[in-house]
Amino acid sequence: MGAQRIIYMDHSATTFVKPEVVTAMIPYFTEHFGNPSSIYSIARESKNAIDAARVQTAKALGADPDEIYFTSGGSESDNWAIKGVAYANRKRGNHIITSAIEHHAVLHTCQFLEKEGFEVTYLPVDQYGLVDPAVLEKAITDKTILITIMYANNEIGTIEPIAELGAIARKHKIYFHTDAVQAIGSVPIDVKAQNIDLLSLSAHKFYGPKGTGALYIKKGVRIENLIHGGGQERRKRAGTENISGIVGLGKAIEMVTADIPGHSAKIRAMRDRLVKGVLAAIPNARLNGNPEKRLAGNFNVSFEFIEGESMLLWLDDEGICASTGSACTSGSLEPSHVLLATGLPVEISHGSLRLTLGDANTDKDVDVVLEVLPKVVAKLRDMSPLYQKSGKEGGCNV
Amino acid sequence: MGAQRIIYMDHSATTFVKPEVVTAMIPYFTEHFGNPSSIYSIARESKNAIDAARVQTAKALGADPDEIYFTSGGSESDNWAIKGVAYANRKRGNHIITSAIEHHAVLHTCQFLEKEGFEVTYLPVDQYGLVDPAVLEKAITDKTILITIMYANNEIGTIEPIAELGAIARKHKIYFHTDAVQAIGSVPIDVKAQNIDLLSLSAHKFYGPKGTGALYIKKGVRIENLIHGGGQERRKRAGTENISGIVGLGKAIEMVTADIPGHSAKIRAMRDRLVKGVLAAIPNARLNGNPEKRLAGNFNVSFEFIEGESMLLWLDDEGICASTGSACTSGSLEPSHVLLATGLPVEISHGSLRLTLGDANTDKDVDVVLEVLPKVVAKLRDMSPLYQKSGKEGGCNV
Amino acid sequence: MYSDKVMDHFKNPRNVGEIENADGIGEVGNPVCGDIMKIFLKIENNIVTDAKFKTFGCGAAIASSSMATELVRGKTLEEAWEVSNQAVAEALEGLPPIKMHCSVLAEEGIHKAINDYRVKKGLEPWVEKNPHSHEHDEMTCEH
Amino acid sequence: MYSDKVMDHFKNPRNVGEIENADGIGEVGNPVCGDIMKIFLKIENNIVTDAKFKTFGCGAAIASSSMATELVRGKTLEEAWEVSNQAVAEALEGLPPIKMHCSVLAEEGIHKAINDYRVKKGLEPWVEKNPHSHEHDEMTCEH
Ligand SMILES: Cc1ncc(COP(=O)(O)O)c(C=O)c1O
Ligand SMILES: Cc1ncc(COP(=O)(O)O)c(C=O)c1O
Repeated sequence: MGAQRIIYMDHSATTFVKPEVVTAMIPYFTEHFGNPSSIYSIARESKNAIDAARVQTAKALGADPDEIYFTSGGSESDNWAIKGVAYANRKRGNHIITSAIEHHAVLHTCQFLEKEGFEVTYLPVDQYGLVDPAVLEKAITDKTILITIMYANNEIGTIEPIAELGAIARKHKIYFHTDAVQAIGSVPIDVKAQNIDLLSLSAHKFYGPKGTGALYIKKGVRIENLIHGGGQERRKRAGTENISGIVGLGKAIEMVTADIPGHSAKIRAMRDRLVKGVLAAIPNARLNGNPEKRLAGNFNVSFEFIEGESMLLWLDDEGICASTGSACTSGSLEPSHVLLATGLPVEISHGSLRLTLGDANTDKDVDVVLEVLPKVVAKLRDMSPLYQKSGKEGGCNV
Repeated sequence: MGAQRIIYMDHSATTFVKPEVVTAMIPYFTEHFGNPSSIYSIARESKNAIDAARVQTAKALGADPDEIYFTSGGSESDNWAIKGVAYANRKRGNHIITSAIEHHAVLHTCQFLEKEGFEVTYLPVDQYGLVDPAVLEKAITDKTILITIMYANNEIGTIEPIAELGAIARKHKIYFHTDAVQAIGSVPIDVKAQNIDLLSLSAHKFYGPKGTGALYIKKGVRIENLIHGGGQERRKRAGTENISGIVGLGKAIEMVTADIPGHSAKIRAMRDRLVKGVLAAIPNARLNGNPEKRLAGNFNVSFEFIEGESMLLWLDDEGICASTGSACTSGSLEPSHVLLATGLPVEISHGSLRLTLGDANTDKDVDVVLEVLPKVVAKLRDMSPLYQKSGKEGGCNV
Repeated sequence: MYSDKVMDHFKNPRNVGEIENADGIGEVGNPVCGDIMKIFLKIENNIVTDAKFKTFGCGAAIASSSMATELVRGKTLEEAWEVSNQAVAEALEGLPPIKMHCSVLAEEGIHKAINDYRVKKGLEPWVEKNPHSHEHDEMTCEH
Repeated sequence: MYSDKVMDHFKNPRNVGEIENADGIGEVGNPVCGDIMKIFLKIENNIVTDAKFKTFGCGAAIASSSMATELVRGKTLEEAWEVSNQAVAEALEGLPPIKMHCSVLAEEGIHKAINDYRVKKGLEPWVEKNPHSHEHDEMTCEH
């Protein structure tokens, strides 16, 4: 491969950190390194930097700065929101509602809570991955203490009707959490207008550093700590603050939300050309997710008769970075629970490819993928025993 | 103050990041930014970097690389170790033993578990802050599932007899966790020889970045996840890895453990001169902690008749960064639970000052502090109504 | 953390010291809580002609003592009694919430000194209009 | 993740295709599990004179098919039967633990093709010496 240009189309897995963000972070390593809890002047620089990032983050969400709590990322935020509300409100009830297509940070947390005596309803989704507000409302019982539905899905990019879902939660006086890890910068968010009580985000999904995230917690929400200890984050999240990371998050969210419509339009145009080109060039291909209500950069497609990992390896060989299923679980090629929840047959879900576009991409990248991908699919189909015949039924005796 | 030189004597609160560490981290922001779970080549760079840091960390502890799990810092590691072992071993028992002088990340976690039905014994310490192994052994019941005693105390620097405590835990087949956040780089650690089953560390205490830590978990230890979700860290700690942070931790721990005796000797020499000078120059001063078994950089002293925060403010005015009580709680001037546990009267504990030396210091710094500190103490004593008379007894009706 | 005004009164405290044969002395606080204020008043013709203090405590406690003694100087006893903790905090251009009790301490020190004077004179001590005691219970040693 | 050898056999798979009128054909795996291997053998005088495959699956599945067909070519049926999944994995310079089942699949594909030949010839099919079935139960679709 050597000096080959890398075509990075996996922005939903993670993004590069913008140079402006790195520049903002650097002074907080060696220079303004003081512990923000300390009293002396150099520590005040750290504290001011965190305060500024809190304002930037709050502004991006329509929240108040003192409703923003910094964490180590999306997974911690999800764990905290769900376990924290569950533990603090146990006396009111033990029922949680979520959806079948959540990220594992939500699903596995819910499964843990099931072991702890909570009951969890996993709402189904339609063929496009949409949760039906009417179905949510029917699932509510007088024991329901939390509804957690993701803002936008990381695999198929489907954007959920958050304001409607939030309104239902509000009507029934149930806390509403949304995992907005994939939504930041792609869709305008207003936690007040959308009735959101808690919202998770993760900096490395919007050109900020890895290992930094935030949880928005509306004033008055009863929540137990996830990480107990020192009095940081107004006694809600212990641990010496990751100042440079927090500064990076603040700068990144400010940049990525400065012009959401303009930014999305540019990426959507590239994505749409890619979708059209791929579906035109490759037969037996199916677009996953909702054609309209989807993240601007997301393209998820299934190619029959072939398997995803082998596609990724060939694409990598051409310098194209993509993923199949969720990046977080692609170390193990389980069929995606998201695709299955939309009703896609298992064997077809194995042949899914996710290309997520972002600021690393140009029109030229789209050209290259349109040239390379059909060849890769053809090559793999040529060696697939399924290509001429249809899939065979039966158990999994390898 | 302006261009005044800063004399940083608060290394136990946090340290500056070494330039070599920053240099090692930088490429992982914009260049090798791939998600290590991904399959393509650029992500493999991230994965390799994490593997290398795991080896560096393991080497510093005498552990195997696959016993190292990266976290967001010392607080998370402590929470994970304690809650994780508690939840996973609940069937065997519900009793936890810790000490009265632990960091809040341990104490508040234990208090949370008490609400969850666990029983916690808080072992007393002697006047120097030492836990007595015999007292530990007596506290063990057949319900004890975890003993957690810190390696070295963050306020008074006392180093606990970890190997003996570990041996007792081993003898009774009880998991032994130690919060070694303050110990890394100051004392040689060998988890196998010292019978340690779990060990917490935090990079920003040894010239690494904030927001990164690790938990050593001995092979075979039964532990529940704290952060559920994706399959990172061999399915034990979810969340996209903070690659640059992890790389920084690896580099920092390698550097700080390269020559522990030599490095400590240099810092101890400065510290000893400081202690001697201060105690000689200022009457009614008392050294807190153990005179021998203490961290090389730690000096904790109480001055009667005055209060700590006002000392810090005056020292800050002279460019000297210090702390009173634990940095993490110094936003609120509660009397230090550690000093109280050593039997120091409350009113005297209010007048405590912690100076922790490290790589930011020179002999010149010691000279300056020796010149400034006696003046500050004298000035505050001059305006103290307690100075001529002894403390008055009574309740706290402000 | 602190306003410039607080830092000014902390670093250059006004009226530090004792008044020999003071007409009224008020000591409040407790070393266990980390702050004690001792206020000395000189009173002539119902006017506070001098006020001094000695304080063991944090930066806010010292600044509050300094400001409180400044504020009561030259006032009648009735006016001095009305100097509230809010007035002290405002004159200091604000105090962090967890430090507000220091201004309360200053108000109470003044009150105690005034009543010490009144009792010595054989007068009825004045009673607190807005006793801070409830607040104190919550805030006991919480600083 | 993969060794150079695996990548070589993935990118330049040997023996892809079908053998018309093959003497033995073995198909193993299941699309639901994400991999299917179809092995074709040409057998003359008890010797595997040609071997080909078609595979639907991940990189390791394709490389294992390629390597297994290479390994059995030119061998007697008895020798070919002895080509174990470990042999395939070793020849590939190792497979990640979660991918070992791909080499198992290849071994079983060869076995199935050999027995297909034996049954067609009216011979007793050979039985697996180390049936991987227990392993499979645990690993069902776990890749
Ligand atoms: C002994 C001890 N344990 C735990 C911690 C918590 O570490 P962190 O602030 O990195 O979460 C600290 C430092 O604050 C500490 O000194
Ligand atoms: C929707 C969603 N939620 C949560 C996460 C977890 O975020 P992180 O990996 O930063 O912990 C991710 C990304 O991996 C995600 O896409």
